[in-house]
Amino acid sequence: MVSSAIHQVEALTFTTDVQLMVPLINEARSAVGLTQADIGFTCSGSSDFLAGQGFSFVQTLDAVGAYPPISESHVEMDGAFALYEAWVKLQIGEIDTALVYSYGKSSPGSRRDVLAVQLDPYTVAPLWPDAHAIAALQARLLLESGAVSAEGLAEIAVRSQRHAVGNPNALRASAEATVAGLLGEPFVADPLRASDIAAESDGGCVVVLAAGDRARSLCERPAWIRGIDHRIDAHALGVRDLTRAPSAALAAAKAGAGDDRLDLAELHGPTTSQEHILAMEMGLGADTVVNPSGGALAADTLMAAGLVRIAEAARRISSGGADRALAHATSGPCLQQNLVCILEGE
Amino acid sequence: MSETPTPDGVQASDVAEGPPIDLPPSISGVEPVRSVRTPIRLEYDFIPSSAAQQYLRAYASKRILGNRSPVDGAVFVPPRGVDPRNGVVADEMVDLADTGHVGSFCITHLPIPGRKDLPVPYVSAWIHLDGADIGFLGLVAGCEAADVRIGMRVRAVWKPDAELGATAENVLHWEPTGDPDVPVDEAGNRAWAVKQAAKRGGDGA
Amino acid sequence: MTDQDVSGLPPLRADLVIEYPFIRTTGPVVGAFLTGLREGVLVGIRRADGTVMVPPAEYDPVTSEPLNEVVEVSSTGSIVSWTWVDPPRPGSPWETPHGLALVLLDGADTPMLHGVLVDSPGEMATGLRVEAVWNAERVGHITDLAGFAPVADAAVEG
Amino acid sequence: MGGERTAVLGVGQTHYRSTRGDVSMAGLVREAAMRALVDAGLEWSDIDAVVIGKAPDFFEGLMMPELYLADALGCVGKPILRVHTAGSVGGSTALVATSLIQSRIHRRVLTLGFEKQSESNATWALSLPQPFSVSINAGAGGYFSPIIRQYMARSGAPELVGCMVAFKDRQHALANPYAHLRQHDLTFDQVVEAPMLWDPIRFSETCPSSDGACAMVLGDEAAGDASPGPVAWVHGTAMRSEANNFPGRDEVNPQASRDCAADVFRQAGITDPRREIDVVEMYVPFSWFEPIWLESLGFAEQNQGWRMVEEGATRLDGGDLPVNCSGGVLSSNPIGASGMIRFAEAALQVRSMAGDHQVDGARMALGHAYGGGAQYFAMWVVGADKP
Repeated sequence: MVSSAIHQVEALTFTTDVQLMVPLINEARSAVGLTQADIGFTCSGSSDFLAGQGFSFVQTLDAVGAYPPISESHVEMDGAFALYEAWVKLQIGEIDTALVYSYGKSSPGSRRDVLAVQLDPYTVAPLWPDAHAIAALQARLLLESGAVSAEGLAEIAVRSQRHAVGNPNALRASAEATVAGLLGEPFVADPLRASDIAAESDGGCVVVLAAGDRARSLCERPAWIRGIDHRIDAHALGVRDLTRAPSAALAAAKAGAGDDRLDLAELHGPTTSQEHILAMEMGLGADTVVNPSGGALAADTLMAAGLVRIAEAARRISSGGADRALAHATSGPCLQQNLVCILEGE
Repeated sequence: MSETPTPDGVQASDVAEGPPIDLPPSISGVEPVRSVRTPIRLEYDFIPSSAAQQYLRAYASKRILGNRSPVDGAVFVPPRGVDPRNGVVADEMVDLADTGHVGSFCITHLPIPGRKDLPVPYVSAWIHLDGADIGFLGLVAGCEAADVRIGMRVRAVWKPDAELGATAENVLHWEPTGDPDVPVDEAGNRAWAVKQAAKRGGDGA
Repeated sequence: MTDQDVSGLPPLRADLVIEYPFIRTTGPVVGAFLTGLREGVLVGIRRADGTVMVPPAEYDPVTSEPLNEVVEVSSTGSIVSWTWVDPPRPGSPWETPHGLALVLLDGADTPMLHGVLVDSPGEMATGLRVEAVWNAERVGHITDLAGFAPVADAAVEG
Repeated sequence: MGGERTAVLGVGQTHYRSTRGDVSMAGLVREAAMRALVDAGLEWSDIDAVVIGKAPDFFEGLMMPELYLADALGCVGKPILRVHTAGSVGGSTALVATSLIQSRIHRRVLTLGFEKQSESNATWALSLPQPFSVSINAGAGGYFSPIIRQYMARSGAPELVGCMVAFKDRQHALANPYAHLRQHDLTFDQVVEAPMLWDPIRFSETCPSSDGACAMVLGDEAAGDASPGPVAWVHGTAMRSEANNFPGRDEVNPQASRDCAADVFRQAGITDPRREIDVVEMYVPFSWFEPIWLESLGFAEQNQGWRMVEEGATRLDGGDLPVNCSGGVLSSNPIGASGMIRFAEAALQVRSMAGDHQVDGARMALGHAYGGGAQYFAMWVVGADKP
């Protein structure tokens, strides 16, 4: 990875997806002196359900400047999976650059309710359980299993808010947050409080990938993708042990997470309880800094939050602040699908 | 797309995997449920972009705005704040004429749900406004559908002033001006090549 | 990036409503569950290892094998996990604040999701015994089940 | 074409119908997937990853349906990707799956496209009204009619060429047991006399709205060599996209289409497509797109594609370049699967497994898909021989 651009705000009011992405894509490309003509493959991720419009990604292609025509694809998934597809293309060895972008503008709708449309369409979605309630069922199971206490979850929220100070894309940052203070908040979805649930944001993220010597020529210290893997678990909530995320553990193992020490991990945990489960499944030790950006709790852009995690981790490697990092993306209810990317400096 | 006139049916070869479904006595003798109604209603607070806000407000006073590209001067209508060919911000607004030509068109024989005001058949067309470099969608009326042509010159027929508003519907339709047609191979998106050639010729002179 | 309307006027805006009834064909397994709801019984499906999943899955989540043995389970069970929904969500069958729970029915090995019809979160508890509350008019839909309510004698014991 | 050689080991299709009332969405995709596995002689445990594609989620009112479908597709514990590139998605999905083999990341990949359009209504799902927008373009036909009109004006093609394509594809469909429209008694006159919907497009020149799924199992060279039955080898893959509307864009013969064709033929070593390609499965949702794409793909000179139609060159019986022997999109159209059906039918042809619609001796075939405002393209060339 040689460059990235991130923009996350609480709500974009007068800015369309395409208007959001034009400056971001230009920022990421020009940071390494590339134009679209230099890009071997372009891949994006987004969801029609956020836009309330079918084929919404067709409009957003206008942000790329797709003329002359480009080799291009789109996934109806988080941008981290678009990055995976682009990485696969690079592995074939015929191209040496790729552009990846994703975006989500969920503020025009009620995101927690829109997400109910991801659930079993016959017996669950018609009850319209919202995303916070679904996550709360998981959180209670986790708390009552004894794996973590309410204070433990609040500590995750406090750490996120403190780390997020200084992150220009963070919506929820505070150097003063305390466990006692957060535990005094009312429940949004018992046992989850507002600070346990990711701050919803609109925004987008762009990443430029380059292979081998091309990467070295574009960037002083590229963040090398040493391993990347993604896995999915069964869908129905009832058939899974919701205190676990076996697909996260498997993806981490396949990506080589445990092969060496990890300086940091950027985890896409839409709730504190999910971040806790992920840290357990990844086997992260005390010497790994979790979510130095504040993580998804500080700003969670649906469809882009996973790609943002990868960009955040890569930036810390490229700046020399870290040598080895894990970045993670999730999709689906209660951590059903997980992607893990291992990044290293030279 | 059209609905099929053929009857539904399942081929004998569409056998389910494994043995047939074994039901408990409580539901084995009754008419099985085969389908379920699961309505979806999602509400979005739709706010047009800054470019569209300007466009719609101007349109309410019978002005048509476009965006000019900073790269090659191409003018886009309606304005979306970007130049899609070059992938750059295009926020310069320009006023466009309410005359143009038909780039191409469709004579539609199907009513559109919710548009009972449209007599069938009606002509929808790509209207290439004078001064703009892409087409935008409009109705053509004021002549027989069979007389509409690629390259036909048209002008806007606006709603009465009292009915104008910040909507996309201020032009009732586009009617023929009676001026000579734009030649077919210079109409629509082909006009851009003609314009570029003229520009090159002009530069050379 | 500026996210502004230069006019300074109140923004133009409109409600965009995406609405469709969606008639879904169910196939025999999901259909059996919905048939059960219409008949006032809850059914699951038996896996090769003998465990019973409710609602019934068409394919085994571990082995991917097709499943076909539909079995009736009790309409009484225990809350495995819960939360409290206040205010009720748009589109949901509930018009007042309510519990939402994973309920493990007696005879089942996996819990199902549905509402719990109590007045306050204080009445919710993991392990609480609950029983199905049926609507009088049933058509073969998950909302034929109004929800679960605490079992009367359990409430007395509590 | 670089990387690992890739083979189509198995193909599975459902019967395409306006409503597959006997199955759930899971049951529908499962039917195609199982048939592909059986065709490949493989088990679920042989599959390393799944790549699924479909058109907008609004069709079924289910956001990211791959989450719910993971169990039915034997995906638990495996990777699954979900592709969406408008109408070309079925083709793009197969190409993403191919790239997983080419890159040597996986050895055997299941790829599948589906749509269960009967859950809603295609016209509704394809043109959800947007506030402050002009909504007079009723559905896809309203969009593509002006493009066809431009083609007719440019080429001077006789008015009934579109009807010839429609009649030919419906005749072809009679030889395909999976086809949705199987109109045994249809006459050419009936095609011509059908009502105009989006003049110049008649009802008879439009595609149906179908439920259905199509799946393929792809494998690496070793898997191809080990396959018990004939396989199709991938000789070239290409995707191209261009912006929807910009000055000078040629909507009739988009540069993205020409570039994509040039790339896929270059990879396959094809210099004279008309001579070297034996059979084409082309994405033709409205009849006139057959001559339009014949020109764009290089099978005919500019403005001459309609002559191939007139001469019967694209017919299964006697044509030198049979097009859409399966009946094509005009006979079966579950949108998210339609592109993959083209790719899969191309593979069946070079495997000599196309049954009654087999082109004798087909060795090299083109699978083609497009989408959006004729701006997204996906193509592959498959052959009976290893590249």
